[in-house]
Amino acid sequence: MNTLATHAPVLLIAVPLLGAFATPLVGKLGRGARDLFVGLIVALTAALAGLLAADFFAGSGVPSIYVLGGQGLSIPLPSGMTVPIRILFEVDGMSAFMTLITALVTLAGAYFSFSYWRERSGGSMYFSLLLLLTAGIFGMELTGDMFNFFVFLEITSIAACGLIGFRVWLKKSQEAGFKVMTLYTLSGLFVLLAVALLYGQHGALNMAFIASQIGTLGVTVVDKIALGLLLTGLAMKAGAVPMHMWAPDAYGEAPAPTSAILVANSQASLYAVFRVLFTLFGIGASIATNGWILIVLAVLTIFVGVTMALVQNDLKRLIAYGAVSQIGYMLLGVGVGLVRRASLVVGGAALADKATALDYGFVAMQGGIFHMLNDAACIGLLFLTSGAVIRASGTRDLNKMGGLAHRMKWTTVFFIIGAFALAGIPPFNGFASKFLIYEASFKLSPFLSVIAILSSIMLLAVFVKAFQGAFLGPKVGLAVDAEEAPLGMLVPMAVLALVVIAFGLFPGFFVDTIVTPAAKALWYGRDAYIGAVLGGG
Amino acid sequence: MGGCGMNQDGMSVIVRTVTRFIYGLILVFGFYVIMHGHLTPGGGFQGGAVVASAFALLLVALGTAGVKGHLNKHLLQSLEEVGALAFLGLAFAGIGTAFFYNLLANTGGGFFGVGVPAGPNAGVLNAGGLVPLMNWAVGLKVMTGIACIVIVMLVGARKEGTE
Amino acid sequence: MNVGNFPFVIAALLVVFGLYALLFKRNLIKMVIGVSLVETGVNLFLVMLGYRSDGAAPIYTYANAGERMVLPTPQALTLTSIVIGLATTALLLSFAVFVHGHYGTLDVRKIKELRG
Amino acid sequence: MRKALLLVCFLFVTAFLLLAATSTRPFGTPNEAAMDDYFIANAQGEIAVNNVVTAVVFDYRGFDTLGEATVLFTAVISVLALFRKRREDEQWGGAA
Repeated sequence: MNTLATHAPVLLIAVPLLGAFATPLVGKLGRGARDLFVGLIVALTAALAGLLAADFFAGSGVPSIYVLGGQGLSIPLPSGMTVPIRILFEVDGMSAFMTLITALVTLAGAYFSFSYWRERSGGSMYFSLLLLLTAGIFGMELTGDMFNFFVFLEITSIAACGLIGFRVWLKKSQEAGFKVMTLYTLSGLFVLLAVALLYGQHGALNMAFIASQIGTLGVTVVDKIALGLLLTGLAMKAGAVPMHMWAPDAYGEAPAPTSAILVANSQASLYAVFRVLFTLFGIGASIATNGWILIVLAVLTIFVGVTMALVQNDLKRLIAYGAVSQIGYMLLGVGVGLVRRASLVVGGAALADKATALDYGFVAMQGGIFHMLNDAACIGLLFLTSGAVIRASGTRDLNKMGGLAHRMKWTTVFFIIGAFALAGIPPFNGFASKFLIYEASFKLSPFLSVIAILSSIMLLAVFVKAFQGAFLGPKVGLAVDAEEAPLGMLVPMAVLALVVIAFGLFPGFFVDTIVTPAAKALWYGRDAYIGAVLGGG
Repeated sequence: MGGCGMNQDGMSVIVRTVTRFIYGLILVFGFYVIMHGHLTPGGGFQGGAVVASAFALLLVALGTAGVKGHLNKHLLQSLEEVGALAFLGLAFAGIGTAFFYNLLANTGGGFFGVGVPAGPNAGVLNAGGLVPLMNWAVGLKVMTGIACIVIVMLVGARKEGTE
Repeated sequence: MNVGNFPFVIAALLVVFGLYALLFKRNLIKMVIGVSLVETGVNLFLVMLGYRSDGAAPIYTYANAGERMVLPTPQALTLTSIVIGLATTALLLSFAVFVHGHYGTLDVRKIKELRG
Repeated sequence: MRKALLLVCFLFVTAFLLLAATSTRPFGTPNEAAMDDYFIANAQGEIAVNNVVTAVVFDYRGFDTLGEATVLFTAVISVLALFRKRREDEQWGGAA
């Protein structure tokens, strides 16, 4: 049982790390060698993520364990012990699903960067930071240990801020770098404080063990404080609304391909919110309250994100607010699921029945989780097109661009696909997941559904405005002799566009194969998650 | 102001003389902390930080001009990457069993494979398997990494901070 | 000696002071100091969780036979989080240098191109 | 207005943290120490080192240490990247 698939979880982190450590050294050999090396590493990482996900989704659906430094792979507990003593990775449906998202976005972002960063200085360090960011995101998604999660959270924070401030000659990028780093650090410290409280209470750092302790001992005051700190810190890192002020700066000021990966980073934090709410604290009566908190955050996020996007004149900032609003849709779907789950009988069997009968709570979860994948694809596509547009027009101000459609036909098409998908227009993927969310949230409260639909329509208006400003009208400024983006940029955009269309055309297939196992892992997978580590039920 | 000029020319003769004397001692102490990381308090991070503080002392006392030939930024950066790769490589060494598996510990003699008696004892240097090696890798990484940050920020802050 | 929860309260106060500096100070360097204070408070809290009354350091080279030892895990975690704090502070200060280069000031009231 | 909002947040967090500090178990009496006792009892036998903290840092929780080294590496690369030598067209206020 010592195959590549067994080691895939750890290789998924070790390979990008190897790439990141070696890239500055390889970079001394020249740009070609460095690009080849980074390209190989990224391709290998994506292949490993695919392997991991394929292995899991084809298997029995039981969470698999990887013990770091253990004597054997399947024995986290030494004889006579009840606490896992080593760090371990735990891969369940949700983790495998998230690694797919990250791999997709990284693949597109990194290959886009080869052309995008060609005429810029510091390429080796840029790619090194990009690989570190990827490794950190994979770590957040796979680890089954609270403190290890914090370490990976900090890796993503620092790598992300290094990338946001990478273009030091831009005034705003430095301001954004300082602001984002401060807030990321603060959110990381909230998480660390929560981890410390949980350690003090339970004497262990393993998520499954803490979850089982909370299950048997009940939720104490310290646990509740830790939950509050975790939710605050992680929602801050995900960019949910009361703590969203860093998000538009980060997405807007980072180099375009990096913005796409930063979205995956926010989604990894969102994944952690779901993991904490469903797996760590998934029992007791208070989970309905948590669900309502998520819904309130979601409605605020959707509303503020869209209204702020309406007033932007900066193309990247506009897309950035669009990205903020999409975080709200994911929170809405999962929040509705959480509220419904609390009202059902708390017990594995009853929940499993409801999942097979497609209760509206489960449908909401499917919608929210599917939307993570769709959002990563279409927001990633939009950020990449914005990179191509800004490169061609030399400005980010929508009032100073125009007429790009004449020369940049492919980019125009990709922008339309991305914008329509984001606004939830039927043939594209955004519709597939948003429809599930509308349908399910309507059953909980029509008000939620109305807000979600109206915001989508407003988002369409936002992107029509942006499209009209950038692509239509007379050619302005540099657009007069703007050239189509090079092939190295068009191909990654095309890949994401194909993904957007494929998910839009065959949503049923993707929901059945990858989304449903992920939703089930959260919906009633808590006992399996604990059982995989501690044995028994 | 004298304080501002110090990173060009360094500080007074007294400070420089004491620095030359004490520099080697700090280095020796730092390397001791790294080497005995598995026996006494300390380890790669702490020892690396001590060594880096010696570099920082050199920079402050002798000035950037005074250390020009001794501390090369590019060399330090490359060494840091080598340290990181060495650490990752040591972690990979046990992949036959699991990532981070300590395959050298308790092999019975040889290369860091000696076992230690249970309970308080004077300590066996040639023990611990991969742990002392990892200490060295991390020590190399930390000392060069922090030295790199200090040099770059000391030189760069004057240039970039006031433009 | 029984001190109850007093040491934990001290650590919490350190975090609170750091947050105060972060939220109400107008100078970027003072904000970095605030972040560092929060970090220190959390690290202190973490390492104090590992103390066991009358425990010795968990190192057998210096220990006496049969002695009670304090918990080693929080010490390892604190080591990690100290290094992370160092990394964060270095990056924050670098950003402060560049912000000063661009804006000519460290006052947050004058650094506000990113609003709305 | 903004300041008042910040003050409310600040006071709220302060109360929250003090509640956390006072409701944790008393200083010096760990609730549950099975994991740490295992480390203390087995570090010498399993890993052959006298320093239990080093055993935890480099073996039992070695992966955290790799992450920690990575964090430092990330910071060094970020700082070096910020202070790098730039091209002609990348000076202050250069192209987006």
